[in-house]
Amino acid sequence: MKLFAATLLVSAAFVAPALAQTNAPIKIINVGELSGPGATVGTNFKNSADLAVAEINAKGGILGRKIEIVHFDTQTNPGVARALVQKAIDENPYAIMGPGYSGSVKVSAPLAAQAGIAQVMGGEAAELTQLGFNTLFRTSFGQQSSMPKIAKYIAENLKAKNVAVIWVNNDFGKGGRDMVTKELTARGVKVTADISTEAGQADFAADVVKAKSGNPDAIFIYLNEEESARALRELKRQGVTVPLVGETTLIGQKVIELAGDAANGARGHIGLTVDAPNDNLKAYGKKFQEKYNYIPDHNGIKGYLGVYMIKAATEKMGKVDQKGLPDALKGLTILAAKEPGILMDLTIDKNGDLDRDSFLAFVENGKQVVKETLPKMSK
Amino acid sequence: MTRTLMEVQGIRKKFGGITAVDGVSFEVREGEILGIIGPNGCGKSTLFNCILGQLPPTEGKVMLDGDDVTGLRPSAMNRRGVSRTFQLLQVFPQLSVRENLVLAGQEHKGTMFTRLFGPRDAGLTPDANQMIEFFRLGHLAEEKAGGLSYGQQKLLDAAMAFMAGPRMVLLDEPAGGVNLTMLGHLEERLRAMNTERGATFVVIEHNMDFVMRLCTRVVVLAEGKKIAEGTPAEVRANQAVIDAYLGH
Amino acid sequence: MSRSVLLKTFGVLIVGALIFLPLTLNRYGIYIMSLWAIMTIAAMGLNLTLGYAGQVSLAQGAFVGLGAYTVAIMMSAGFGFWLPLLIAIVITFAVGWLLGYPALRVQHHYLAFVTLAFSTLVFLVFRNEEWLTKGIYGIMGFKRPSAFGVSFQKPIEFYYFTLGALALASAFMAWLVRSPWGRAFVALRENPVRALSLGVDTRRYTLMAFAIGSAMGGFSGALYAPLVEFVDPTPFTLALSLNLLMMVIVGGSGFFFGPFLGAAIGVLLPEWLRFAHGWYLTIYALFVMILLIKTPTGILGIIENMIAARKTRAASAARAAASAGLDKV
Amino acid sequence: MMNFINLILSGLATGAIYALVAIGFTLLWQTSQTINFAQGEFVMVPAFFVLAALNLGMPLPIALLVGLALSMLVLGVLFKNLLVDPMLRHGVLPLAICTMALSIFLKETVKEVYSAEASPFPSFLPEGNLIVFGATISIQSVSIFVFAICAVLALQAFLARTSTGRQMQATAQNPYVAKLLGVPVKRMIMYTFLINAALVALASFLISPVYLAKFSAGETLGLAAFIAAIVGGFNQIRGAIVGGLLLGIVDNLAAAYISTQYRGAVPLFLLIAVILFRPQGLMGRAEERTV
Repeated sequence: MKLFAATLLVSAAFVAPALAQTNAPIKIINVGELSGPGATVGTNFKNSADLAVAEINAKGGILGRKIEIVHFDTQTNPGVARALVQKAIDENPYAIMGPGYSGSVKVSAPLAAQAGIAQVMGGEAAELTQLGFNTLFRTSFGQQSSMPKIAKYIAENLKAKNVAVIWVNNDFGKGGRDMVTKELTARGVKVTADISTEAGQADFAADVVKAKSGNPDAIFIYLNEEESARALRELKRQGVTVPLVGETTLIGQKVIELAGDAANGARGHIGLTVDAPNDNLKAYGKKFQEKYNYIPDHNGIKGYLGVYMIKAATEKMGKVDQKGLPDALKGLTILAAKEPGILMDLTIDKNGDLDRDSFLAFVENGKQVVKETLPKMSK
Repeated sequence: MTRTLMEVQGIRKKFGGITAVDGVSFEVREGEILGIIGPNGCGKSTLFNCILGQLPPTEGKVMLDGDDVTGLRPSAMNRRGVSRTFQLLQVFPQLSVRENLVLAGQEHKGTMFTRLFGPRDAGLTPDANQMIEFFRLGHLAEEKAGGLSYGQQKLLDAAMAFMAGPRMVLLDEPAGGVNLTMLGHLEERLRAMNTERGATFVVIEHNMDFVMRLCTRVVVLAEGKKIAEGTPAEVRANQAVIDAYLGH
Repeated sequence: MSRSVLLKTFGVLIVGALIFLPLTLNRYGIYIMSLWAIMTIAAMGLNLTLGYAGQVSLAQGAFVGLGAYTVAIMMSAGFGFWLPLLIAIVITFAVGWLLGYPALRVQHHYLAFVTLAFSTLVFLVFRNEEWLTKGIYGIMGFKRPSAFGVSFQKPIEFYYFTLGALALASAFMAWLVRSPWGRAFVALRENPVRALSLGVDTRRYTLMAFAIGSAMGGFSGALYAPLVEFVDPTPFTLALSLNLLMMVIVGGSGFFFGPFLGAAIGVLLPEWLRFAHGWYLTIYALFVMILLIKTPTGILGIIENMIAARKTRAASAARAAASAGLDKV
Repeated sequence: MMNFINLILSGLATGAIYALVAIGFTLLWQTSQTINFAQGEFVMVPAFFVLAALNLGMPLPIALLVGLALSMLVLGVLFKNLLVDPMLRHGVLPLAICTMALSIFLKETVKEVYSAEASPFPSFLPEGNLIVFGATISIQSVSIFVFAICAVLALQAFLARTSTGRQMQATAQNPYVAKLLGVPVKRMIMYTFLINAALVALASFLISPVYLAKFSAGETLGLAAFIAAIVGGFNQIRGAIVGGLLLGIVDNLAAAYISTQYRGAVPLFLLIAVILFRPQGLMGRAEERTV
């Protein structure tokens, strides 16, 4: 009986859906890490995307058409991610968002490219936009654009000769670690301690000991927000005084909240954070907290941005054209003045990489202070 | 004087401080039904387990046809033609009666691999059916063993011990928990096994009458030691035995 | 007996569905069906080790991983598909044999923890040995196989390929469990001591149960790699082993068709529970708990009970013993 | 040297937590053959009870008490009555698998009800650092250690000195004999479940300020607790303590001196070695083996 029911359910679940007719809502499908190790990443991305969609719909949607966003759970499994992107394509959406893990992006991008559907994703691995899928777009700096800036800062501003690298051993951390190591060595800086940590790790005593043992001039930390906070606490406890350098994930508001005064002195390059000196960003952070009562991390901003990128490109085309969307996104420059949701002026290059201002920020008595604004590369 | 099949020499088994079996020796002659009796906790089952390699003896030897087989694994002993039943019922409830019997015989047919590629029943169905008939379980052949009555399971248990055509069979408390009619039936079948097939038995029992009726020779244990040996009549007359039982 | 009744009643319907249903499905549906076939093979292997021979293993996921990586690595090195497949099976058989040795010393939860540790270690190797496995980035760029000029590129083609593999594996299992070995495995599960006294070499059968079960895990992994066309460590964590274990238990451990049903539930569940959004795993877990409380013999156990309920008391006593049999596991 | 002291000390703090969790684990095994694969989640959940109470505006001490009470109700009474009791008759493995399902259930429920985010958790322990022999020691980890050890000693005293305690031990050693001796076995078993719930709750309150309250926080802890329990000796408290502390230290030393990438492997090798060569555990006596 059960088996019979099963077969029915299977067939029920998969008969191909009818194509969406005009004036129906614009369908966006988000394929994200909603369970498994990536749950935090995926949930931030999802919540922010929902937030953006709600805002846009409240203002009458895109070209008068509402957005309908659907979320699929990859369980942080590339196989499932690939299948779900396949499924998303079968449901013929206007655009696909996610996944957030680079591995999942890598396996699913060919499918989207084949179908010619824009895929606005959260992966940060450098290689993603070099694989030549012309439908793949980032929602943040790729590591290939952030790491050189960081390496440059460490080598030139800090004049560091030896650096310890503490990274989380998943595809986010590994990518950053490989990239920064390459850039540092290119600039004659030596990595004296290369320390892999586990996602969700609680005790960083050993890692800090190891970092100190190479007595470095600076320590580069590339962990997710929670682990960054714990690492910072431990570094302080063991009295490490050398500069602590990182990315958004080291000096974001979330980290500061968790690490307390241990975060003071940490510095780094940040693409976008809720506390950059920018009203749109602050507004977004506020709205997010009102809706979900926690502070979004950088993955949140990705999801939010992604939806507005799609909106801007569509309005530029002046029509809802699934096949035209990728080209519309390429080379698109979006001005925050015209589209506050984009948070900051931004240009999408032909590979789908983002180009925009970024900051060099320090944490000073519990607040993130921007020291300098690094201009768009294309300027 | 028939030839000796198995010789048990000074078996001693200690658990920590306690000595469960204390230097017991006896021999098993071909074609006889040897009874080993003694009050509960006198070390009968431990002795069995030592003989059959279930437990390693602390001291002593077990000779089978003059070869030292002390401490061989039970499966090895079994392949040398020594099989047993257990005090507590031990059939395989999930398998049918016939399957239980086939299992009991299959490991004696060829090697592990010839068995795998040989016939499903290892060619034992005829023997199994014969055994089923012999123990009058015909109507139950297809039933799962777990579904049989206690007495029926006892019969199956015994039947399994004979499947491989063993040289000798050690029965541990065959009468235990079996009702009188079934007991008579079991006794009669065992005797038939002995007379018709010349099977050799060693029977552990504390049911005296059963042993006295069935056995040709009896060894009496008390507190791990052998206190008497002889025909049922001799043993019954033996003062030490009477003391042991009255003192118990 | 009742099992074969079950088989006859649904067999035709199911086989028909498996062959023709996918033609009506979209590519995602076909992917899910292929995944089901592959997971069923892995679960079948575990069912042999656990359900028939009664040896707990929390490492089946690791063997799927070993199979997948073997194939992925060798195919990227240009070995085609068939040789890697063979190697994958051989390797997992050998490793499974070795993993069986602890089972000769310890049982139950101790064995569970050894195998648990093993599967976690395997994951670490996948992730850390970059020179071989490309580490966290994973292996890409190997194609789906083709045989006798027939290519299995397209989803539907590959589905029939996996279905064929499943049929093959099932035939093998059916033959094995009905062979004297199958009988010996059951004996090993229900009463090792008695089995030993009947000349069953429980050591070798235990090792065999592990080796064969693991090799089927490897086989399934060897199919998983070309299905996804990408292999990285993340799918092969302990979670996969636990899922496979639950599939076996939910379907009915020790029942031939248990894994088919269990895998169907495990794989298709997210689809059936789509309405529940994030809650589907919660619901699944709840379902498993309630099911186990009702009967540890899984869904097929329940069905068997219902069928046998109409039979004699003798039969019902048999089942009491049957469920008691699982204590030995 | 100073680094070494650092590692040992922070290892001890984590180890003490492992010990707390491991003890409950062994208690459940002894008294009711329960292998609780959800033990890690049991440590994760109480923190959320407290957070919920705090959101209702209760002060921390009250919230902690509420959290403790809820844990004992849900993770103690309900766990025993709704899950363990009906499962026991099915045997060890089905029950163990049932607890695997339970761990998924707890994780996913917390994630859906609360959020996938890690939330900060207020510490009732003093912050700050001490300098001892040149080593900087966080007062928090010291007090975690002290708290945990005190709890364990208190538990041992209870088991050894009070009559209830002795009855519980009798039950743990052999429920059947205990019953014959007129020990109210049923009640004793319930007590062990309550004690386990209390222990995990305490562990939760101690560790959450560091680990943060997160749905997935239990995953590593659960595994660590198994390893600690088995390495130390599955059938007595003493073993769990040694196992826990040992494991905490091994964790750190492995990461610092062997390999950061394989830090997770070292405890597992330890586990396998102990199971194969000394299944009764480092502190266990052979005749107490539960294999």
